[in-house]
Amino acid sequence: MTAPTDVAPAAGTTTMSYRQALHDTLRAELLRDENVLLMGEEIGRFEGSYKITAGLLDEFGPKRVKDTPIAEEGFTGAAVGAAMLGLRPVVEVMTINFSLLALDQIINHAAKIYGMFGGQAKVPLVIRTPGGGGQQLAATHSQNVELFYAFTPGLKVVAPSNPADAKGLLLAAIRDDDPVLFLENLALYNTKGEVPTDDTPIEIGRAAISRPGTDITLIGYSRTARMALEAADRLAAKGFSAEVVDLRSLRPLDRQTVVESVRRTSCAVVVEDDWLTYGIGAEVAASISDGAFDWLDAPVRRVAMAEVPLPYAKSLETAALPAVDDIVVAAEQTLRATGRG
Amino acid sequence: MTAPTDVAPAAGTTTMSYRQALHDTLRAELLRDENVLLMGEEIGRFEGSYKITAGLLDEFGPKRVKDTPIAEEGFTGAAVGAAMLGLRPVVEVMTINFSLLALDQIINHAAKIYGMFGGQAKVPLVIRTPGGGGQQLAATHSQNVELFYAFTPGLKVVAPSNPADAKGLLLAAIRDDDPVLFLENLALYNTKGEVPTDDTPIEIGRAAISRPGTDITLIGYSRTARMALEAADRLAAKGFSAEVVDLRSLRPLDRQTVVESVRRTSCAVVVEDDWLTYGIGAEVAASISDGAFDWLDAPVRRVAMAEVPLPYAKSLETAALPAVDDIVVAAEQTLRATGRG
Amino acid sequence: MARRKSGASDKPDVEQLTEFYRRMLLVRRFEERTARAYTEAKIGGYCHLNLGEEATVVGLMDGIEARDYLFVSYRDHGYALLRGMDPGRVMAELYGRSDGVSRGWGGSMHLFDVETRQLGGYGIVGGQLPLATGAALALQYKETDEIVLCQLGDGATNIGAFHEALNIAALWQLPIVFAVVNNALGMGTTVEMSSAEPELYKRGAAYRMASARVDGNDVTAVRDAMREAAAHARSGKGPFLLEATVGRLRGHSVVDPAAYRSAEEVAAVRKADPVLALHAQLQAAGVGDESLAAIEQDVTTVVTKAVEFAESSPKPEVGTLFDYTYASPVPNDTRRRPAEPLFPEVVAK
Amino acid sequence: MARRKSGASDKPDVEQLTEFYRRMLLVRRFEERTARAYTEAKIGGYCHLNLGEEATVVGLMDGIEARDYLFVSYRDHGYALLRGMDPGRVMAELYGRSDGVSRGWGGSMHLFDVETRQLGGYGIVGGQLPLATGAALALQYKETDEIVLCQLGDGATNIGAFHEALNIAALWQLPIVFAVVNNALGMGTTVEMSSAEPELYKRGAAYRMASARVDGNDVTAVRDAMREAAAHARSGKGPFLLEATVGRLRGHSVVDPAAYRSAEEVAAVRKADPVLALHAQLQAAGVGDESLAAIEQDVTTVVTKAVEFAESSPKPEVGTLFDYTYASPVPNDTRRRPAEPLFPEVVAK
Ligand SMILES: Cc1ncc(C[n+]2csc(CCOP(=O)(O)OP(=O)(O)O)c2C)c(N)n1
Ligand SMILES: Cc1ncc(C[n+]2csc(CCOP(=O)(O)OP(=O)(O)O)c2C)c(N)n1
Ligand SMILES: [Mg+2]
Ligand SMILES: [Mg+2]
Repeated sequence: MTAPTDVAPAAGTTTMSYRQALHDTLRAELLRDENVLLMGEEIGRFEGSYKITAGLLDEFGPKRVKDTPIAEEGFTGAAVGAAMLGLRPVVEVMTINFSLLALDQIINHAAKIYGMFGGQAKVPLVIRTPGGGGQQLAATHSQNVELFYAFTPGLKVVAPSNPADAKGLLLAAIRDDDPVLFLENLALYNTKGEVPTDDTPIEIGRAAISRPGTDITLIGYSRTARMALEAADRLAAKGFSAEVVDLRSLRPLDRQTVVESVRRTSCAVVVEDDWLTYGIGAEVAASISDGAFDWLDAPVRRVAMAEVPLPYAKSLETAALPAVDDIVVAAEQTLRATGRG
Repeated sequence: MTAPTDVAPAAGTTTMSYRQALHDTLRAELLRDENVLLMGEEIGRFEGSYKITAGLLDEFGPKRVKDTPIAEEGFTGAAVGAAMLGLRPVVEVMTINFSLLALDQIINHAAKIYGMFGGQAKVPLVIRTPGGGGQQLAATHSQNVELFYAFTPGLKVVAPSNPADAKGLLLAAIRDDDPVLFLENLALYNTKGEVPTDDTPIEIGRAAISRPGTDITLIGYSRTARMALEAADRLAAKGFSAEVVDLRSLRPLDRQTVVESVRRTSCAVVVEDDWLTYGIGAEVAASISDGAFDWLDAPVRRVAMAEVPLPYAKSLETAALPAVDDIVVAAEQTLRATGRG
Repeated sequence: MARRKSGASDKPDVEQLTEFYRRMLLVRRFEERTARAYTEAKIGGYCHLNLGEEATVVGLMDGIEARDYLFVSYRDHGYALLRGMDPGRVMAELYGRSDGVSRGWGGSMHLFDVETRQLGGYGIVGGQLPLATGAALALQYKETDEIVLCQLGDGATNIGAFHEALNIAALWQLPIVFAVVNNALGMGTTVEMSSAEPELYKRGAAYRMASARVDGNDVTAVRDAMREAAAHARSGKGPFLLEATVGRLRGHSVVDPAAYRSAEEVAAVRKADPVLALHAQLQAAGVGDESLAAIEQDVTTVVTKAVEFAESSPKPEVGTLFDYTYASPVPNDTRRRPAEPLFPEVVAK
Repeated sequence: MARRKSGASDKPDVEQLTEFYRRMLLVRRFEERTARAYTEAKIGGYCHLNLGEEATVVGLMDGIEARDYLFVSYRDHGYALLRGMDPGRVMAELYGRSDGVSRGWGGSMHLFDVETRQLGGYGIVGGQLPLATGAALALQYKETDEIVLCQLGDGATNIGAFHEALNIAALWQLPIVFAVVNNALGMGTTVEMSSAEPELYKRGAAYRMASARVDGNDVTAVRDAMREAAAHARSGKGPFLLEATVGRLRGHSVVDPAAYRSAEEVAAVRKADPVLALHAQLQAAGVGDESLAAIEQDVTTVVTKAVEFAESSPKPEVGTLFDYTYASPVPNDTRRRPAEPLFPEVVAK
């Protein structure tokens, strides 16, 4: 079976949206493993608030695609319990804001059951949920609180930024025996990219260098990894070679890849969609200062949301959210501080 | 009234425990303002899980001291609503672990109401809750998740490390017009200290230098600020002068005081009782690297919990939690790295 | 209590009904105009309309007093109008303008006005219930004779906060009425798919709470039921759970085509349209077409002016971004725009 | 359903009752020994005992099958013993030793054993309810004839998770029995101070869920009620809410002196002591003092051996600290003790 001749042909790719990649992967996993089931509010009859599960109720029926009452704690906890008995539930929490209502079941239960009982019960659970501001949904519907999950040992947290990673990481998450928080983003659903046709999971816990470069490291995840690529384009036009690190996994955090990049470039900008103080970027910046202390030529800059409850009015919302321009400005200032700008 | 002769005599102090300081302050505030009321599980008939409210039901009656059902989201949310109408509820959440069940009301409501409605309604609410491991309470009852609140604009978060600050910050919190998360710690309740007899609040948002020093800055809050003082003693015995910064307030975070201290000492160790990755210390370390970049002679070290669901067994629990020894070791290594050790 | 209808004894008062009609029509036309503005991208975010619920909205609002407090879900436009907020300022909020009732910070889901005591629109399903319960606690504490009305949808009865809030309200005998507007749907999920007890008013039993169901298409019945419930709460007898059954004329929000609904279902809801029904009832009672047309005209004028006001209201200044994080000033608050460094002096060096 | 007592028709079978007595006494003596070990500081953390609840614990455990699954609250020692876990391994868990049923990671509140299908002890009030509901979903999904029994306290009926879990269980007709052990107290707060409907089984009405109340001091009645409830759930009729009324003989946990209880209250609970009552009943039924003393002797031996086993079991090695964070291995997991740096090579330099 492992003879060289059995090596699969190089996998092809297809262009599709992030939404489509998620949909197709869920469908494929439902077909592959009968222990996989989907649960969540409005995922069946309504076909999902963001239509990720469109058509799946019709195809798989209500046993495999379960519409739940509005009861985040109840149905998320039920998914944890079902996972303890060997099912592999994939829960959709409509937006990450509502996951706060299920926090006790996620943090006090899903994340604790394997350890607190001395390794007797696994919790093979995926919680899919989109974050993201910028849709004028106002303060309670625009938060990025992946931090809460990324902070919690016992959970794994992945945050794909493109359709290929959406597929590869979702495959990995569903097949993993631990609870995985799978972070999506409202602003990414319609973005397109090349997606491999084969079913190879992407290992959880490894960052990717999504664009190599030599002058500065830009670090992002989910939407901000995509923004970092755009910023790198703009910087290239100005004569700077930016390396982009896409974290992909927030827990475990692949410090090594980040630090090695910064050891090469000597400076960095972290881009995050959450509030700056105590945000995801704080750990990334602290880890860089830690692991690349002697290599750093300028302080690590963080580009992040303004620290306010996000306002509804477009003028204010735009002012509060990070944009590609902001990354470019911060990168240029950082390069200047190193004496290379 | 402001004539020099009216200046109050220098306030006296009394020695008392952290618990007593909290109890006496709650009592004084109940006497001072009839809009102040206490709410929480078992605070009345049972006199509080940790006896902070002992005797207050008898003295003030069930209107002012309200025993609630086990319904963290319900009673915390009710306190928010009562605050919107001008009461000044002080809620006790039995331990910070259970606050996760009230997270939606704290983060999506208490923290949002002032901003999301354009400044029309204030929420003068205090949520008192103890964190802290080390009592063999196992994984779900030993967490330090103050991070979740410290991360959230719209909330203020204070974390006194000694009886005097417990009093001064509780006075400030109760008289503040915003929701304040008041972090206590199981391991501090029996600790003693001098407490001023007068009723002067301590301004929220300012750190304190609790011990001046010149060689290294140790930074902590709540229990770890106390540990840092002990570590400074030990370091003094070894010939090093450590400055200790007690953050006191986690949101707002007084970066200026921290950074100025490190600009003087050129190196720092942050001590925290939560998990390292994405913990409170990440922001402190990142802020130092940011604001004291050119002054730092060694990477900022973080002493923090091992990243596991905290085990019950004493042998494992002790191994996972930071101790004074750990701070001393990290400080010595850091001093050595600066070439001064 | 059983299902209630406005009884024969409550002789319909034509003048009163005409006034109800005017109010219901205001909600109808305002919401239709809102839907248009949304599709024109003048309004952003999520936008949920009261189309089909006009009789319930008007009945509930007529059944409480100006001094009472109101907490509602994100489906809140109609309540705001009938509480007496200026339609222009309501529309300005939907437009995200600085004259909006919530200064443009809240949008469609978060209409708030201290003056008229509507203490929000809330977008988290069930989130308003603990708050409203606490407001009622404050009223009891202050020994006023005001009450709280807390509106919610049928789907919201399945969330934990419903249980915790109703238990606390009943335990402490708080002056509050919980009004479930049962439009038989969450987003696309039916009440039978969500609630093991779909006769929602019966859930009061778990708290020994008085409760009743009323036909939400019958404005007078709703008003009467609301008055009774309010009187109950006001007189110190504790909370009340009132359920009004209504139909949802459109999708869950403006963008939802509601493809999941059957043609029969939609036809049945249309047939029961409370605005058309009341129009017919008034005609039958002898109200002339001219009077009805005049009402239509008045309402259209109000809505048109509201849109004009909203259009001309300024967008909030970026300089106000940090104005509403805290009510009590505090040192060291982090006030930076995304590209700004924490320590400008270090960067500038 | 109304309150149940073991009827005259169910002739008490002396042999069966004697066996129940043995089991109840095991719980009694184990818990007394646990209290002692706790005051000797052999056991840490919080420690909640089943003293006073023995008849209920035995009755519930006899009413389900070995293949059924059990989820309980932190007051879980008695269930573990009667589920058939080795008393030595249970005591070792309380001692935090590596032979403990949860390998020393859980302690008193978190007794878990895959073999006997007790899937935890849970310390967060109400936390086990969604989990148990999900386990029942898995059983329904797999089309087994197993059921789930989910035990909870009276105080737990006021938390949101209770409502959400019961609604989901009833909506999906899951094979689960929720057993409320109503000892009339949360910690010091009475059920009347906490639940607006203090007859807790009546809360099933909010979900159209079958329910009953039983005298929890009557072991046979509890066993019978549990069997009926289990049969109901097993036969596909959906969930069942069973309430057993009991007395709490001591404080909420070992450290609580329960100063808030009146002398009369304590006297009443003592008078109804189910272990003493069954002892008297057996004597009246002619069981000799020798037989009863022999049972006492057996039980004492079991408990003594359990303590010896626990004392001699090794403490978990510090080297195992990172063994149970993840079930699937993962790169870049942060495995450091508090004083260790993230980048040792940088520090060492
Ligand atoms: C806690 C929470 N979960 C989910 C949602 C998404 N959501 C918004 S409205 C809605 C349906 C609510 O239905 P119902 O309570 O009947 O109110 P209606 O919209 O019919 O007025 C859902 C699921 C939310 N806003 N909050
Ligand atoms: C969510 C949560 N809130 C509060 C507590 C603290 N607490 C532990 S036990 C208890 C009382 C529980 O009473 P009940 O459900 O009647 O169970 P009993 O202890 O009487 O068996 C409380 C409030 C907790 N563990 N979890
Ligand atoms: Mg509805
Ligand atoms: Mg109890």
